[in-house]
Amino acid sequence: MEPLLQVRDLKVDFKLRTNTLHAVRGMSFEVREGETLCIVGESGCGKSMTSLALMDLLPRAATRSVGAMRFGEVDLTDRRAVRRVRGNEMAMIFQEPMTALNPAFPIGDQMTEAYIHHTGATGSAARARAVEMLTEVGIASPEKRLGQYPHQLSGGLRQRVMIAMALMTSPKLLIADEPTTALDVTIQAQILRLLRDLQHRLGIAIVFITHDLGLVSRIADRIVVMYAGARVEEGSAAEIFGSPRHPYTQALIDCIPQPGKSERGAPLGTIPGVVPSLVGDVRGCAFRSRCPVAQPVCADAVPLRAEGGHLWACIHGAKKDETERAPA
Amino acid sequence: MPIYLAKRFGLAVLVAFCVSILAFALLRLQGNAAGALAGEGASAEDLAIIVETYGLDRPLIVQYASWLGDVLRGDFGTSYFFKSPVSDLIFDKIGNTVILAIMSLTIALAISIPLGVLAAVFSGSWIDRLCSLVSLLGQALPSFFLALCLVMLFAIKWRMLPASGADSWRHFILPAATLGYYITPPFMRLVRAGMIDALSNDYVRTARAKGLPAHRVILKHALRNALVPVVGLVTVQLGLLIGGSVVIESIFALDGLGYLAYQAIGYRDFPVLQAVVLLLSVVYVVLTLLSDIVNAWLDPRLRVS
Amino acid sequence: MTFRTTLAGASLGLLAALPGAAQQSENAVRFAYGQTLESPDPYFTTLRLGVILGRNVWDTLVVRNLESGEFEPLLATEWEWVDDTTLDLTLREGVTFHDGSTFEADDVVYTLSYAADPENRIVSQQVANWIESVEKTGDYSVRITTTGPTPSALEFVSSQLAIMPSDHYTGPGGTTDADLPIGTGPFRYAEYSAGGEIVLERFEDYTATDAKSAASLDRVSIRTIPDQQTQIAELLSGGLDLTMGLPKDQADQLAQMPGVEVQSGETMRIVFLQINTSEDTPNPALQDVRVRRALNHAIDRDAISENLVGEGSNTIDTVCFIDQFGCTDEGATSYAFDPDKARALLEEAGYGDGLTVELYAYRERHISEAVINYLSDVGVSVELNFMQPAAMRDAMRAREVELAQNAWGSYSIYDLSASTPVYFGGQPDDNALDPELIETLKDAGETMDTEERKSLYQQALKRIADEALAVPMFTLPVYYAGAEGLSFDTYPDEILRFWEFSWSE
Amino acid sequence: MADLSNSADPTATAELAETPPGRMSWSRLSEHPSLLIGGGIVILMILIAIFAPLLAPHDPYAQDITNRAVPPVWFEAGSWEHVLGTDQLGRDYLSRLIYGARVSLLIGFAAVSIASVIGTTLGLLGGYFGGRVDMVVTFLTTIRLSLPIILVALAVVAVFGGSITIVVVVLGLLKWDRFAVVVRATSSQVSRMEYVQSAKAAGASNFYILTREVLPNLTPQLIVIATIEIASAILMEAALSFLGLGVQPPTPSWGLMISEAKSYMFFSFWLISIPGIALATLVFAINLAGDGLRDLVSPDGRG
Repeated sequence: MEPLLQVRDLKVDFKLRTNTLHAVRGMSFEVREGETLCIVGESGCGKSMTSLALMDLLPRAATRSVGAMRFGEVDLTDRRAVRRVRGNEMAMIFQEPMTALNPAFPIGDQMTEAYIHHTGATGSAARARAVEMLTEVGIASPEKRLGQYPHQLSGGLRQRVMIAMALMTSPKLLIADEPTTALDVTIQAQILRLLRDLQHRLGIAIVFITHDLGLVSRIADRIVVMYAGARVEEGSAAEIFGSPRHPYTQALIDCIPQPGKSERGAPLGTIPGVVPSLVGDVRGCAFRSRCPVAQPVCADAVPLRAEGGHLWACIHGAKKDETERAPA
Repeated sequence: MPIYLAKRFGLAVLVAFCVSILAFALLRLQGNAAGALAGEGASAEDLAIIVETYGLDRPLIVQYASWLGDVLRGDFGTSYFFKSPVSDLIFDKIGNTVILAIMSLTIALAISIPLGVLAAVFSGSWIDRLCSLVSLLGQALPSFFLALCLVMLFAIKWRMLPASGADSWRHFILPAATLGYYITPPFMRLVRAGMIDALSNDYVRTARAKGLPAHRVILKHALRNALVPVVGLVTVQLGLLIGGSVVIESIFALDGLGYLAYQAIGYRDFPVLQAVVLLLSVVYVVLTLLSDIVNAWLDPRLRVS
Repeated sequence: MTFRTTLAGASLGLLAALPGAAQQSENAVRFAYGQTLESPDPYFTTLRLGVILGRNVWDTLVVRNLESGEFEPLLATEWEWVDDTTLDLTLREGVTFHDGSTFEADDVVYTLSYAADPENRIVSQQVANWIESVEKTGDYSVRITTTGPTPSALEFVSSQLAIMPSDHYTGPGGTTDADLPIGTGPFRYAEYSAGGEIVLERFEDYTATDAKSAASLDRVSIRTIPDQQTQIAELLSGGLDLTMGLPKDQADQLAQMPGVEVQSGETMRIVFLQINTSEDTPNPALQDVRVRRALNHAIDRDAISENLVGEGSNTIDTVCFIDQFGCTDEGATSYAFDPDKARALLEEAGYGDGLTVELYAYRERHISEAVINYLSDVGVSVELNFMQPAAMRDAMRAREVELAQNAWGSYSIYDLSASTPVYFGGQPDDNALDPELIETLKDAGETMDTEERKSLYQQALKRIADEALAVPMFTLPVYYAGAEGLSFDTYPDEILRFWEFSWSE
Repeated sequence: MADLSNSADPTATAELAETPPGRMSWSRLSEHPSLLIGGGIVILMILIAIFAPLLAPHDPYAQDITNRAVPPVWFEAGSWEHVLGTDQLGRDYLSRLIYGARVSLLIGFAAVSIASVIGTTLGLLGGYFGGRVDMVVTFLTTIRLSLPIILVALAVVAVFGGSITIVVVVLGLLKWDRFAVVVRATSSQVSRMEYVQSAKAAGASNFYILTREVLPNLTPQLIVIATIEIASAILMEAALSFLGLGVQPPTPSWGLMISEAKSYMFFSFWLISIPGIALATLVFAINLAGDGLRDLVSPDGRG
């Protein structure tokens, strides 16, 4: 089956006064219809930039280059084409439901305007659709909600409204950029459940972007782990959690608090060291400065290893095998 | 919010009260009130009569209280120069000033909002730079110099507009354009800053992600929020315009409040001057109060809570 | 280079501009005046515009023919001095006021009695304070009794004493219930707003006489435009048909513009610096005659007259207009321009290190500036107080002024009693208050014998000059700039006779 | 995972990495051409004003009324004797222009000095002490803002007469509001800072804290406001003089020169445009420098 979304060699650069910041360095991935792909990584690793690059929403200072980027039949490097599918077949929700809605307009207005724009529907049809969608995301008395302003809703409700708004046009792909980060844990779980539920019922593909590997385990079909602007590992949820190959992935998984295992209130695990600067040319493995198993050879080009659909960019890890370590 | 507004209202009243003391002091500042009232060639008996009729021998506080009482009833006394009630004079002239102020504001907004939006949308580009250059030039060019140049071009060279007076709406164009140009920079800066702020907001990204065309994103989602502080500035500038048009009104011989005040200064007509200063201050206070109310109403978050 | 071409272009481009169609089709004249009129009533303003309105909206009893110098009938058809203090007048019949009421003896009695009563505080007391009483001797005849011999009485009757309808005023100070003042003149007030526009309309029922014809214009609108450049702009852009009183430079330049016609005329207006030598002078240095003489020597009157004031300006040595009865510079000291002498005199007076004086002025600011520069050259630093005429008048009458730059037009009265005594005869504007002068001028004002009167005036003028109680400077020509096609005559009395105006073609 | 907070903007961090914040240096100055150009012109004008007696070819007061309104050298009738021509009283225009710079700058600087002392004192008191004191300061500022500034200035000048001193005092007493507002806001922030609190705890006097700890932190903002206010004061002086109620003749002030030249403007445009352009250039340069300074002080450009 042809993948719904195909991204090859995506790069996002920021021109600085004297140098260039490489925010995304050659990302490639695919999403199939109805599938949930999670992109995981620390803040600043370029995952949000990746999602914005898909939607052509990058800040003006950013320059994007890409090997290939297709959404179904649509070439996403063609800006005009993007405008047709954006908010229509390809929708997006954001991290901060507090600020992602315009405080100056009522919910109903914000939900219907894009629908009207894309479908040419009448105002009343659009409102009916909005009521339907609000019901779909589990909001009680939706008619009343339409007239309300964002500040009158709780955070969880707002995110539900965001989701409903994204679903107005029956998109095939929903990009969710840290949709639960700003929410309480209980609300987080509700929203996750809602997304999964919607996906099953409506068959939408989801690109779920998060820094929280814990969440990923509950929702992902496939996972892409990003570090310093590049993909370091990709695989099915089972592969990533079952046999993580990249030392960074392993470190991330070690950091997940395990109910029952880690003590309540105990300090969370951290990865020692700092993320390297992405300004200027970045050579070799970006993780090597923090990597417990780094080798001198890590400063050279990193090989991409594959095992079926499971990919990782490291000299290590055909198996968890110490013998693969290169001679010092 | 009612408490907040009540507080603001209380402050406004207090400020107006203090300004009235200042305005009263202004009349007393120039000393010989009786002599000024009596006019030229007044004899000692005349002066005595005046002192008695106007109660100038009473303690200042008592005089102030009775003056304030008159003012509150709309009686600002009699013009030394025209010998007619000050309130009539003000009533006569205020219309022209208000028209001028509103036209200037309209012109300023018509220029500053589109330019501010452009400058923000293309911030850092040549448009932005041009806008800030124009705004800097606007602040640098003395308004009276600009006014004279406009007269030279539009009234004399091209004969498109009248050079002075207030007979028709056309008479207001040049003075309003001058004042408008002069107050455009602060609006442009505010719109630009507000737009840059609004455009960096998540809801703008949401609107773009929804696939809305750029103009809708900018003009509806961003501009609406960027304009909220502009409303505040509008009211403040309206207050300043009504007071600040002295220079322009006198150049264009535009028979308004500023011109009246300027003439009053020339005649040492202190009751008129006092009344205009007081009136303008109160107008300013009222307008700022109004701006708070409008802002509260414009911002849905404040409206409901 | 671009800058240069821009500048040149701007100036040249203007010269190509043409004033547009004037108000021919409307048969109206739009006139601008530089100062604000404080009252539409000529008794309550000293402004020239007030005099002009007085003549256009009202009539006087008699009128002076400026060519012959003779008095001619107007509202009065005949008059006769019964004795030195009694004047009988016969009034014209069939004259109506603007409101339709008939002009009668009652109106004359009422108006003159009102003006003569100092309680009513008309602005220039001398125009009526010679009137002892006025009585009605018939429906169309009155008798005026004077306080003493008043040789200049008819001068005032023919110029300033406009006749109001009886019971026009409700109290002193010109208070009235009438919306607009009412007269019998060729024009009537159609609009008046304080400080704003004044509109006159032709009075259709005007009784024309040989001395004063009915108006041909339908309408005259008068605006106050204080800024000269705005007046010029209005003229050049066709927003104005007439303005008067522009300085020489502007008039000269306007004269070269197509579509604008400039007329200049000698006037009775004299420019002089009045010196406050009274006891309460704010600057005691001015009580020193050497200082006053220094001021006289310091200023190059000829240069200012020639270069800044222009043709029609003559330097004067006495504070009066030379054609006025009694005015002469014979025997009066003339102070030549001599800065060294001025410095020496100041040194001698103890002001060698400098002296500061305040100069008040209300018009011809460029002359003030030239004067200031001349004075500062001899070590007198001057603070200029430029203000509206009414304000300056009040300050002068309060004796708060040190030096006052006056430009006195004598209310267009051809008699010295309308000039010198105003400033030296103990009247409110007198800032010298010299008892001897007051006495001499008073005597002269009450002497009917012409020769004796002349000699008394000469005596006073000589004393003023010798004591350097003023700095007489020069007469001021007046420039009228009007739209092409507007035809009108100008007179030395600076009174615009709008009823004589017409548009040619 | 505590370090995985999510908010960083990659560009911002990169900028920070590139240049250390808050440090003024020549290299940073060169990144602000507006400051360089504006500041350069202002310094040049200041030098002209200081050395006016050396630079002026003639006595700015010496009139020659037989030689009036001679056009500048680039006109046919002009001569090198009077490079910018002569004015309506035959005074050398260039010399008056040069001396006029003195008046404008003197009034600008002096008036703003007074205003800054008043405004800063009030702002500091309000911001630092808060409570009642702050209420009074806010109240005073509101009253000041409600007064129509030009009109009040005109009225006061009308009562006391026009002179450089009066104009300076009037503008100084009227233009302190912006200082008070900004200083109040900033000082109330600063006074909550830890080092101020610790100085308080250590028993330092209020005066010591205000002058040694709080004030130095306000200096950059003060400089920015001062430049803007100087420009505005210079313009107000010009407006007052234009109306004949500011500096009195024969003092050469640019506003007064414009005023004296205005009735010549339709025939000899250079008479009005020369002081007009000089005035606009000075104010433009000061504002330009002020903008540059603001960028320098608050690099995010939102200051």
